[in-house]
Amino acid sequence: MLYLADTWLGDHILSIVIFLPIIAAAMLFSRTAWQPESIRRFALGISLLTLLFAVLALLIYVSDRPGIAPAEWRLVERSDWLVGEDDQVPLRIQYYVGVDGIGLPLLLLTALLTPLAIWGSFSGIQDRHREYYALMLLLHGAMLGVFCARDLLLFYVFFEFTLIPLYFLIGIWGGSQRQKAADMFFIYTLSGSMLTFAGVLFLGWKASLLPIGPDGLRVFTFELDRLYQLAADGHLSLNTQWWLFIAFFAGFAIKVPLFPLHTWLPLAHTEAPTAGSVILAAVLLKLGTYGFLRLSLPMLPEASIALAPIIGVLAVAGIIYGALAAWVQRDIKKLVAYSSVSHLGFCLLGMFSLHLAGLTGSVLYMVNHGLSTGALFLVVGMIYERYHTREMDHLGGLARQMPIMAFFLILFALSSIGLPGLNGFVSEFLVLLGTFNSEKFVLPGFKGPLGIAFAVPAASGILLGAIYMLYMVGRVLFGPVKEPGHGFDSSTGLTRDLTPREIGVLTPLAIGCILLGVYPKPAIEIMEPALDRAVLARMVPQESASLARYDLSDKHKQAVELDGAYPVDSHADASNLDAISQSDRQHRMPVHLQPEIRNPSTTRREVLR
Amino acid sequence: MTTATTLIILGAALFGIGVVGFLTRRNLIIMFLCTEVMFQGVLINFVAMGLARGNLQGQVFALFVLVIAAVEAGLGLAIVVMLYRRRGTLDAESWRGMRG
Amino acid sequence: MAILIPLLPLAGAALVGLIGLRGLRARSHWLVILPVAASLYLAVQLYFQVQASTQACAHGVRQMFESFTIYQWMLAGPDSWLNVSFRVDPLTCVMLLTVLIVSFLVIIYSVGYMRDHHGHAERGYERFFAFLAIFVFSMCTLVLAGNFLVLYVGWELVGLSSYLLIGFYYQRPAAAAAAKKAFLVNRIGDFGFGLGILLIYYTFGTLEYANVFRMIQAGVTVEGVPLESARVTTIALLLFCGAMGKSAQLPLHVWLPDAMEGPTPVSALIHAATMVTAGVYMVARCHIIFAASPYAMWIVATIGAATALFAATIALTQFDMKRILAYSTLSQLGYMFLALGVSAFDSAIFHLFTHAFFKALLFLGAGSVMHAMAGEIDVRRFGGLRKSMPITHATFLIGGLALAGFPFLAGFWSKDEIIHAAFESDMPWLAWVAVVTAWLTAFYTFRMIYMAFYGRERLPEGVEHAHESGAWMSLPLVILSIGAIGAGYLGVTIHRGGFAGIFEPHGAFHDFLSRNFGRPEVSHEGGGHLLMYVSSLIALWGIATAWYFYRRRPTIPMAIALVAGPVYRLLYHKYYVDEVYDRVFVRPLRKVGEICYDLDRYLINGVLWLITLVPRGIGFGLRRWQQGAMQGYALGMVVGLVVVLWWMLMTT
Amino acid sequence: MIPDGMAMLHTLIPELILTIGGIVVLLTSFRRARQEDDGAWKLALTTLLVALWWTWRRTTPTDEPVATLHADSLVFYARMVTLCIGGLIFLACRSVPEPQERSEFFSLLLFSLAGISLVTVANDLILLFLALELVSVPTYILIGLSRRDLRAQEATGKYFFLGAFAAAIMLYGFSFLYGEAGTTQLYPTPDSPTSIAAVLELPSRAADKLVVLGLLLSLVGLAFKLAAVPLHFYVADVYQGAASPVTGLLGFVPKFAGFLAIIRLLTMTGWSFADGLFWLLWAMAAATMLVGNTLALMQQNVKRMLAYSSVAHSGYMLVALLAGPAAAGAGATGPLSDGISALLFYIAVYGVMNLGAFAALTYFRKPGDGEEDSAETLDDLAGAGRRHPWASLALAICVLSLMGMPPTGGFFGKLYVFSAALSCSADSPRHLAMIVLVVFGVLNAAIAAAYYLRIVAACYLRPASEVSAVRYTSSCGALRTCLLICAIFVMLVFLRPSVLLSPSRAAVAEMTPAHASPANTITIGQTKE
Repeated sequence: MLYLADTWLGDHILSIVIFLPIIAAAMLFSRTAWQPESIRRFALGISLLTLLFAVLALLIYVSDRPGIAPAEWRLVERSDWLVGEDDQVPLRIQYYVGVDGIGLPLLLLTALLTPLAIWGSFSGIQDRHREYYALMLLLHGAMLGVFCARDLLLFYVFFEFTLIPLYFLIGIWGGSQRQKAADMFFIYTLSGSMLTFAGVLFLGWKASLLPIGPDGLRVFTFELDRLYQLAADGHLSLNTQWWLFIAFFAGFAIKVPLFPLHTWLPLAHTEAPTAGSVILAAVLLKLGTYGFLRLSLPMLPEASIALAPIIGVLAVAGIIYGALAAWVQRDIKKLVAYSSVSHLGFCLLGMFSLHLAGLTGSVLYMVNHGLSTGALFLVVGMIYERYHTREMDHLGGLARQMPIMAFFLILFALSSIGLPGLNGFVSEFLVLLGTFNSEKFVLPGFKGPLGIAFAVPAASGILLGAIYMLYMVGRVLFGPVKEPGHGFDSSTGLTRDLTPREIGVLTPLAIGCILLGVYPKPAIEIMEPALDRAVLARMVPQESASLARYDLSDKHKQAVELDGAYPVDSHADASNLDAISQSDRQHRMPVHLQPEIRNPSTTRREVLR
Repeated sequence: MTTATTLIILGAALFGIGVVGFLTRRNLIIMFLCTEVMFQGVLINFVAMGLARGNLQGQVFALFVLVIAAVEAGLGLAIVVMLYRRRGTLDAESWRGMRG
Repeated sequence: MAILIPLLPLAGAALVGLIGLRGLRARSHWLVILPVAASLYLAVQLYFQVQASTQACAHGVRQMFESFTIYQWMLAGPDSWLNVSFRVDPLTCVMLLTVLIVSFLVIIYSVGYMRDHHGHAERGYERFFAFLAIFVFSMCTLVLAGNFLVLYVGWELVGLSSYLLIGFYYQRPAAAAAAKKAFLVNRIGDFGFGLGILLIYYTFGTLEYANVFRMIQAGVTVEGVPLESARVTTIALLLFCGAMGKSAQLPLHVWLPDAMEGPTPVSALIHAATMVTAGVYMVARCHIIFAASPYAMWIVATIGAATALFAATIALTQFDMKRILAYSTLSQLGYMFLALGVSAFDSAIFHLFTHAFFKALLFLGAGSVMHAMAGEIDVRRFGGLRKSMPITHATFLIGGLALAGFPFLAGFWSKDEIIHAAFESDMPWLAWVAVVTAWLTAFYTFRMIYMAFYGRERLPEGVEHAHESGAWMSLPLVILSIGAIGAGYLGVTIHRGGFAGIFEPHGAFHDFLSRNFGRPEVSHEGGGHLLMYVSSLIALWGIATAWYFYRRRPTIPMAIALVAGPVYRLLYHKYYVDEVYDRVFVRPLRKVGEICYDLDRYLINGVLWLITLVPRGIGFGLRRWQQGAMQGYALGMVVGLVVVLWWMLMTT
Repeated sequence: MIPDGMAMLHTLIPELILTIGGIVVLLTSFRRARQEDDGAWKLALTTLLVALWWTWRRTTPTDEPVATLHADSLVFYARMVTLCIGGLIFLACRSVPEPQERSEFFSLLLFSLAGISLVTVANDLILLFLALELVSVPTYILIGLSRRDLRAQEATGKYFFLGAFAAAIMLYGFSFLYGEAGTTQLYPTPDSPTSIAAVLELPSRAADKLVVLGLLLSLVGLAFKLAAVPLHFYVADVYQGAASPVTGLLGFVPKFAGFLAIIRLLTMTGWSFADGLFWLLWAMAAATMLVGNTLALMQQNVKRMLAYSSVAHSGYMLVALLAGPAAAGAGATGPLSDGISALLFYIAVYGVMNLGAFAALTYFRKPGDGEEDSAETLDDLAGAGRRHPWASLALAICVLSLMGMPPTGGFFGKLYVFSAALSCSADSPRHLAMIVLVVFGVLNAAIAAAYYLRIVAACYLRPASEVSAVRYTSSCGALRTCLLICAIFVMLVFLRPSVLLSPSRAAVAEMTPAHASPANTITIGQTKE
């Protein structure tokens, strides 16, 4: 893989990942003569190819050249998009992509889920195949682009563009109220993101006022790293940050969706076709959380910290509110949709705890929610294709009719309610841990904005989540068999229980759920440096100790890793604290005692270069 | 009061009369004539200004305006004829087919 | 080696899931029996190792029972990982052995039980065994856990197994509802438990048992600040919330009786012998935390005692054999918490150990009866089975005697210890509660036995004749009854000499556990022996009363029920707790959910609608200017012009 | 000094080509036109291409002093954009006029386009006025020629009467400007330093009520051309009445001319607006955006909707205008801070996307009264996406571009306009006002999305019904080419914004916040007093 990294492929892998689906979509749209069968195969093939390249990107990422700090952007590719020659301030809007530990997991999630969503729609979509699969691929490319963008404008372009394909997906292939849902989705989210647009422009202009480099060159650019530096160098007053935060909040909070801006979501989910719901829940909502994480936090640190309690309150309210509202739904899909509101509350809570565990949990939550909720929507879609209803009143005892489906539904429901051993637990626990400990342990000299008061009500989500999920599982799977009058529909070649294709769609998700639940360490190890350096380090007013940690000698690092065992005798003399593990002491050690802290100024420059 | 001032006031009056006439009369021809009156008011204003400034550019401008007014008169009358043929009336209120 | 103990059953479950569904269906039990047997073997090996090191330790070798990390799991902070770690010490060993022995026997029993009279496997046979294997895995994880996080994992996973197994007959609405209830009530407890764990991390910066306990003993927090007692009490009470849920203590006891909707082997294994004792195990495991907070101890003891009495009174009036046993389980768990609350941790574990045998035995016996009665379990519908089911009768009787505290059987020793410890503590009134409960226990146990096994033979409709169960079922009964008789002797020291001095209520069992709990300075002087006599008498008195009521004068219970009508109804309806919960918690909460949804639809969407109304309203208003009249437009233009000019001339 | 007539004519060659070509085309109408004969169209288009070629060569000698004409880069930009979009208009309009009226129609179109170029060239009020009339008079007739039905005639009547009314207002303003300055020359030249700009430079005179009155009346009169509040009332009726391709033309030609004229006039004030003027323009911009969007929100007729949206787009462009040229605000020297350049960028993109939308409407035919007609209401478009995927795609691209969504040129238009507004007058108290205006603008863009989306929804989300227009399509190849070019251009501007950004920046490179530098404005033979 190291070899690959230096080839043409290594240099352009992200562009391939982003544009392969987009170009394929254009090709597909123009193939008017193709039969549905070949269209499906083409779309699936392209999305799988994209997945292949994404995995390749992962492999190159993890084996990237030595000497690059673990938090740096990698697989970087840049070229000029719009360059204006100007005497004083050159304009530079770039096509600038790259991934770091935050974007990569989400990139992979997107690359994994879209093929499954496409594969899963083989039987559900019986109309206008060409347009459908072309739009799916288009959406695919745009979503991948968001997670790769290193230029704020590029980010925004992809972010905004995702609205268009999804609008059509909901509006054309949706349920009975599809047009209303599509309109509401589009206008609601657009209204928010237009304000974000204003914020983006303002930041770009602010950056252009700022001389960079020794020669005092000013560049009008939306490059993220430059924009991060604005706040770091104190060019954004708290007041300005506030307003910018609100502008970003408008776009991202609606997308997330954060209570009370969530009402578009249940409608959009209910009306969207299965694949649309899957993509919406699994990836598109993450654009909002990713936006907060990538833009709001590091660019507007002071405002983020100042406003975090408000976000925390809204997130907690969303957790409880979403769960309670989910409980009273009759439509399974709506129930799952409200559960998303609840889950995404956790995600934001962890993020704004500004505790490393909370942040890690938050990013993991994005991935996990994508897997389990995406899968739940797929399962619901499979039920719907058979019975043409999602009303729990009309269904019951399906475990008898569809044991394999029941297995998957229970598995994903359990994953969703955070059963240990499945993925949901890890992220939920980390989020709660981070929130709980937000006030302490973040970094020396820095206290997180949340705390116990937020964690305790949020933890009730554990209980409430179980209530509505088990309620749904009980209604649908258990009890005497109850089917709608017309029985199950086999006209599209479906069997009573899941077909091998459908099992094939769900199995990767199930494996993902279990793997990330049992052994999330590789994922965490990819995320952690990025979260620490790209987000946390920028939040801290002074030089962060965490920057220094990466300079620990390998030997020392090994020691830290190996100290998992606690050779402690519970009967030994209680006052003897020596046996407490080294890592605990490490943890509590004041910054200035930690070994080999770099000169702060050089560190800062390197991070922000 | 100088001549120029008088003329300016006259121009303004003519302009005002044209505006009021345009707003109040419903006959298309009279409305059109009112725009002509407005043009004449402007024209007089140009002449008055030229007088005040002591150069001829105002008068030159006035001549151009006259020409344009003539062009508009031709065009306007053609349009009025067209409209009259269609509706058989010169009432401006009869042309309210599109609204909202 | 310890890792394999949970993993083997898990592998068995996975195998059943993968290949059991095809072909192997009726023989899929082997895929579970063999791994569990192997795990049992490993557990025994482990026991010997621990035993050896305990002795080594006793001889001054500083070799420890340590947690060992299996892998790093989650990132809790910069460079600090939460690990998956196990810990093997005497307490673990006791629990492991208890769990695995009972599991092993119950699984064997299930092979016979989960078949119809023709020996054909029931529907879902392989599923049942897979779930059992998952349970064994979860329970082993729970007891082997080396830190609170893994404990929580096991804790939740046993909850899941319980959910799956209670809901095994998912087509019965009652079973599905009971499964859901069990899981949710447990989650209420877990909510507290989870918060407790978070608070532990918050306070101590670690979740490893050893570090936490050490810091508590040292009285410092992770910042090096002295630990406040309020903090410890909070932690202890939050943890105890989890225990209340899992071990069905007041007021979270409601799920356990309903859980009897599951197959009887499940009730025996999970809801009597093992899973429900996890709470006891956890409090014992965290005894250092609890011991640091007298207030928490007081709560634990009080709730234990209250549950013991409360459940026993309900058991008096029930007719469903499994429910009677379920309330009895509640009651016995109450005893255990009582013991924990008065610092008799080893006694609690001892009672847990003996209780596992005789209660599993009773449940399996009830299952045997149920199997013979074609699923009928109401003791009013049958009776006099003594003749037709001799093995079941004999073993059930042994179990009943052990439960009732009949002298020299397992329950006698352990219960006696608890009562003794309670008398010794500073809350002796708890002991009186325990004594009363002991009497009630003997009474309702024999009420059930007399109704089911004695008297004229009665059979429910549709059952031609009662028949004894097959070898798969009988063998575990016999083995368990041996345990029910003999398990108690592990906890007593037998002296040669006069009767009064023969039995010393502190034996090998306690010695073994002393590595965990230390040696209590409880005196076992005369008071202890006196108590033995008293409690023997009480047990006999209870049995005799039952005999008198249900054998000699069967009209008396009726009369009492009539006389004490309201009280009887209160007991019969289990103090109306379910109803109260439904009215006080469930329905209001659901109402709140509906309000939330309505808020969504009407308030939030209404506000949005109002917002969209703004541009539409403006547009509507502006349309009045667009009437199509040329002169109207001209007027508009002039008005606009005048406004502009006026404003301009005003401002300049 | 003797005016060098030849040099003056040299400067005006593109306009001359257009007008002479127009006259020639007009003369061909004396030949009896046959049904299939569209020699007039070909001849007119050839004329246009020749003018384009000439402009592209950029042969105007700027070193020689000529007449009261501008020859700066803005002229070049205006000509190029006019001629390019004019070419697209020609493509769209090919089948619009009756066969016997083709010569008149296309020659008038050429005159109108020539008028736009002349507006920028003019350095004299008289010439400016004549140029503006040259733009508008042909458009009055074009509407009438485009269709035979009642609505077209009504539109002609309204447009003409109100246009004359507005022209009188504007002219009245001109007369005050002349009166105060004593000259009709706009900018000073080396030979004749007296100019209106020079007068406005004097603080004492700039505050003079009559000067302000003149400026205001001129601006308000020009607002009619922009379709800006408060002179926007006619827009929907006129747009609805004209045939769709002509409506597309109306969205661009008068607007462009109006904005060019306003740029020339406001440059005289030096872009350092007095408070009153600033707030006036501010309020005009805000009101124009709001009125256009909210009225469009109420429409079911796509043409009326697009008409009101045209008002709204004028509002966005007014925001850019308010931002002014790059150096207008202190510290605002960023590359995207140039309001005028943003305006020029925006209007070019707007012209194309608007024309594309109307071309798509023309493409879908429905049976009208007597003859078939282009699609007009939302119902007419129902199901178009399914029947005609490519045309609908082009329509969708244009509409999304109007909405300002990526990946279209409209996105960059909004980007440029709003960033210019944000970055102007950074340190002055007006900065906050500009930020508020931008926020107001983006909120308006969200409102706009609601109605634009209805067009897209009608095409794609609704099934074809009996009343849909989608059963027939226009057979005009030129129209299809126009549609194709519009859609591709809109996408191209997104992918390579510099194709338009660089010219629009170059167009204002010579514009300084003070007064046009003498080097660029060449005048000779100014009549001495």
